[in-house]
Amino acid sequence: MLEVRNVSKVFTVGLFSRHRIEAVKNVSMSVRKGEIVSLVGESGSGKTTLCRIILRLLEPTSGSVIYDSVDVTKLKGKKLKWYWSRVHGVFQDPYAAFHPFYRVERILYQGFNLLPRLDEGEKKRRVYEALKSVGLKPEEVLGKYPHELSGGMRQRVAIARCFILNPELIVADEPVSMLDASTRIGIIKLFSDLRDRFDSSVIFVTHDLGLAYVVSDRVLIMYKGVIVEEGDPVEVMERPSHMYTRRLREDVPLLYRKWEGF
Amino acid sequence: MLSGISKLIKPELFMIKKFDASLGVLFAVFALGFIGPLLYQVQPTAVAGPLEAPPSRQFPLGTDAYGKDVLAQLIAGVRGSLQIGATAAAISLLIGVIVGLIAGYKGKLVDNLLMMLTDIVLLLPSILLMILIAAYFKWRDPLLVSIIIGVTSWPWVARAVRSQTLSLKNREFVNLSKMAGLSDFQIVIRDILPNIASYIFMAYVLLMSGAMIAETGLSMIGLGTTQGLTLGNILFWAQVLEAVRRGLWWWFIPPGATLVALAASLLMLATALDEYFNPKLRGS
Amino acid sequence: MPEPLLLGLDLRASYRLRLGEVKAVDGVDIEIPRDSIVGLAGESGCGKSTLINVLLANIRPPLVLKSGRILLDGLEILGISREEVRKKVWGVKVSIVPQSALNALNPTKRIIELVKDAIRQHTPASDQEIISLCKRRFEELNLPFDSVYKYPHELSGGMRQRVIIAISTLLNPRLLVVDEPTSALDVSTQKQVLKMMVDMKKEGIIDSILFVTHELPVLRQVASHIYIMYAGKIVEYGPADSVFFRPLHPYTKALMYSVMTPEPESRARGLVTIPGEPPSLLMPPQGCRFHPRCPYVMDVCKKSEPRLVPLSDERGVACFLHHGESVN
Amino acid sequence: MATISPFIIYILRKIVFIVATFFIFLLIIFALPRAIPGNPVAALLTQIFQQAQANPDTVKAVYRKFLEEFGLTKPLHEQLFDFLSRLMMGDLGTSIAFYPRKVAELVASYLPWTLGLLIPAILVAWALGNLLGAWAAYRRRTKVDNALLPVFLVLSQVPYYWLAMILLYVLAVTARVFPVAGAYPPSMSPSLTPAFVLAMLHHYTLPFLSIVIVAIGGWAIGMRVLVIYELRSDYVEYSELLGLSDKRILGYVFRNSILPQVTGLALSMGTVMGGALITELVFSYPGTGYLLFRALSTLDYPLIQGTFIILVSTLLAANLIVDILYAYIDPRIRVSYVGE
Repeated sequence: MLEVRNVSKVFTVGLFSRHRIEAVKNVSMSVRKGEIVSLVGESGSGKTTLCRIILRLLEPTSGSVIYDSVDVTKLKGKKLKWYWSRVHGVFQDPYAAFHPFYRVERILYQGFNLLPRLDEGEKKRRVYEALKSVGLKPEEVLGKYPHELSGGMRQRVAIARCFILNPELIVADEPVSMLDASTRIGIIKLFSDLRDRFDSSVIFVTHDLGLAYVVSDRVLIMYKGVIVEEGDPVEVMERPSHMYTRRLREDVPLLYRKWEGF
Repeated sequence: MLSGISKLIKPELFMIKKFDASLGVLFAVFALGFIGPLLYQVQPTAVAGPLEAPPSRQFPLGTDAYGKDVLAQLIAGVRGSLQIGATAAAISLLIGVIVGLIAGYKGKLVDNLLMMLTDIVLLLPSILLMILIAAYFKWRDPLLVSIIIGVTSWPWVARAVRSQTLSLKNREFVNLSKMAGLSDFQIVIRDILPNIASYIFMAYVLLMSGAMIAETGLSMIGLGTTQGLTLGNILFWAQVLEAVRRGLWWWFIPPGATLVALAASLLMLATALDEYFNPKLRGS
Repeated sequence: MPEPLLLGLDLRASYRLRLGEVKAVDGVDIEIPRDSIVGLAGESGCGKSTLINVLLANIRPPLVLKSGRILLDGLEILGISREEVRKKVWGVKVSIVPQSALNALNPTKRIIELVKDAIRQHTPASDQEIISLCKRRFEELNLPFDSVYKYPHELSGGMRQRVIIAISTLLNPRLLVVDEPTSALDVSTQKQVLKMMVDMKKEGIIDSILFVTHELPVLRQVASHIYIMYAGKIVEYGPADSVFFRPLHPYTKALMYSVMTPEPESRARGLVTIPGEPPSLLMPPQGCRFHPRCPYVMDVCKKSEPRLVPLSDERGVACFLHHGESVN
Repeated sequence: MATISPFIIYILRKIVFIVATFFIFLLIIFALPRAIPGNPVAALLTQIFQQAQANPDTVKAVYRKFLEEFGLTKPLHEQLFDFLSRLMMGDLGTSIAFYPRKVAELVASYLPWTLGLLIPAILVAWALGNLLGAWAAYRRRTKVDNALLPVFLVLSQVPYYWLAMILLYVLAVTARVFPVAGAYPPSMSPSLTPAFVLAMLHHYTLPFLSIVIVAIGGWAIGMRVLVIYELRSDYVEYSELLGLSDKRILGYVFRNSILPQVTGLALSMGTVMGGALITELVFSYPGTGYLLFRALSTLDYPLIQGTFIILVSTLLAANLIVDILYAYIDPRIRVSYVGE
């Protein structure tokens, strides 16, 4: 459904580009319909850069992202809006996702910008419905400013935008890493709800091996800008083939087993 | 957006003493300039009485070496200075904000070039540039003086706006707006500008006080406006005609004191706003 | 029973803010046995950072101590002057490994300068002695000694973290308090850092560690005892294995269920959710603070607050479901 | 990667930048008289030429010299080339008002007075301002800070020359403690005798004080904020929990806060110089400010240009020195980065 082909991204720092940082190196990957894929990597692995390239918030230095047989890295204007209505993102920081000056529903109404024209009544109906779908009571949320809601509630509102657009692919960049442990699972569950309801695919970009293992149909392990391993989560966890995955697997603290020598 | 900004101004702001004090002083000086002419109807440019008369009931601030009323000059001067200050500050702010926004938002080559320009202007002392430019104009109306001050004092605004824009443009709300198909222009106007609104307001206040001081400096070296009165003009004539050495204190103390009061209260206002908007400074 | 290394009783501390009083630590009793690693787990805003400051006797406005006693290695550390605490407690009886290793070192001093300053505050020592002490300790901990002659910005994040741990323990403090030190590190470095601290305890450089974190799997690897904190209160405590495998308080259970690790048990469990979010300490709910989110809520929970009741010598829980039980 | 130390790279970059800035400044100087509508220099030339009847020989000589130096009849690029090549040879042209004296020589005779006034004043104000600002920050939320802060705020907004007027009025005109004008008594001629040096210091005090007192305010405000921020940094907390004394920690904080103030020193010099030039007018102090004023009132464009070129090169040189100093005292620049 979506295919990343030989994508690289090089950042240069300074006018005379003395420093070159290769954040993503010749990465190819694909996502199938209705699939939950996790892109796992530690900080500096290039996973966020890749996610921004897929969302077309960044241009790759080379390579292409093919969706519906078009290279989206070249899209502009109307076609780009169409792409964003089909492939949408949710980000890490539920505080930074909202502009402090506007009411929280702004980001929901913004979504209609990507859809065919609707009248106000219909927009309102869809906003209500979306908020309910993410487990919020519309009357408790609408008209509020971001600082009046908790982190978890904000993240739910951000996800509600996907319920309005019902895109084919949702790219979620560390959607729970800044939330409290006890509220995380509730948010994760919303993504599987989206999949169940609209047959949307989800890419979880995460540093959390456990999260990837528990929720996904397929995992991709990223290390220093390269995807080093890919496969069924159980398969990858139990029989990691790449050195890095093996080390990761050994060094992640577990709940049911203890490390030796501690 | 306006409702958003007005939401930021809460009664707490008035609990900052510096804010109240500076507002009070500002109000008094503005009243002097704008209500003063109604209450004190003496021509500032006409000979009103004896030469070099010390303050008295008739001439509350005395007269100058030509017999012109100093209080009347002060009233006109405050207005002239405020006018130049306000215009010059607006010009600097406009340049600084536009340069900063473009550099910060566009990034890459545009950013590098604009910042190089900014750093160069920053390195060349603005007061010297002003004097140099003004020297080539024989006639200088208040607008020209404002422009000269304005085009030489924007770099630090540009730098600050750029760095704020840089940190804002990768915020997630900008990405969300982008993904909703908003154009760069719309994002800058709706998402970035409101966030630096408080800073822009503070910058304006500081630029204004800086511009009024700069105007006085230009005037003192003989390059102020050649039309109308400013506080700097009064000080210039007092200096040229040796008011200090001849002990005519009422001629040079009031205009200077008014300028200091204006500039200091504007700075204090900016400091108070900064404390209000950046609670880090206020204490934990 | 031997005397614990640290005993804190009825600790209460609040922030006095314009909006009101935030009771961040609200009646906490805590005990750190000798030769133990005690884990303190809780979510952000539950008061655990405040509790650390109280346990260190680092109390400064707007934080105010309302009540409590702390006995640390035979010394009463609350109610003595800050000067005295500085001389007799910090660095010698208790040391901290701060949360942000990135900024915890003075950026314009070589590390050795900080080491010299820190040691000389407590004992008169020559440069030579300090350097040889430093060298010995760095060798014990397998750290390259030349890093002490560097500036902080010359060290990687993981290295800085390890150097800080070494500096904090140069004078062999009895207790090391560790405040979420590993969250910014990659997992391999995290493991090395944890190993380093465990080894220090084994070698007797320190007696005990208080490990404060929201990451239960990390605690699982190192802790011998666990305290669970929720909304300013301890809701459950006990030996680590016992708490991990038989959590009693509904909040502890929820916390356990929220952990996702790459283990079959975790995948089999699936996604178990609890509603709501941790309360604000400014206006905590009446009764049991967890009751609005609790799946087992009873009428009594809404009205009165459950006390932290010992169920055995080692375990205790603050929940009406378990009052009157006893657990071995 | 080549192993050039970052210190050297930093300094090289600064030099390139400062040279570029100077070049752009020269372009501005060159372009200004030619770009402004109604070309003031051409107008002045016509004016001089029309007055040629009054005193034909001198004025004609001035006119010819002036025409040659500005070369207004040549194509623009040749004018620029001439302008730059003259500069390279240290030729700043000939003054009109002091004809036939050369501009370079004139400015050179006035510059020492300005620098002698500025450099000590800037340094003293910087040191005192930083100490006072740090003290206010340390005594935050006490009477000391509450009393000092408004004083700093007001001082920083006082124009140097206005304070100069007040000091002159109070201490020279009224109290007669200090002389009212000049850099030394008109009856004496400059020499290195104790009597002359003493008289010079006597004349020096008021101009010096008027700059120092005002400049203290700005530094103190800046330092106060820097120290307050620095006191909140993580390393302060950690150092304290290692048992370090307040004195030690304040030492750390002061040192780290003063670093940005060193960079500030470079940037503020221009402003202080601008103010000091006008202060010289108030005291009739024979520095470049006084010279500039003469040049401005007689529209002596060669002299105006020359004065500015000298002043700006002095400033840029001072800037470079401060930048190098800064790079040397801040280990984050001096020592190479070898982290992740």
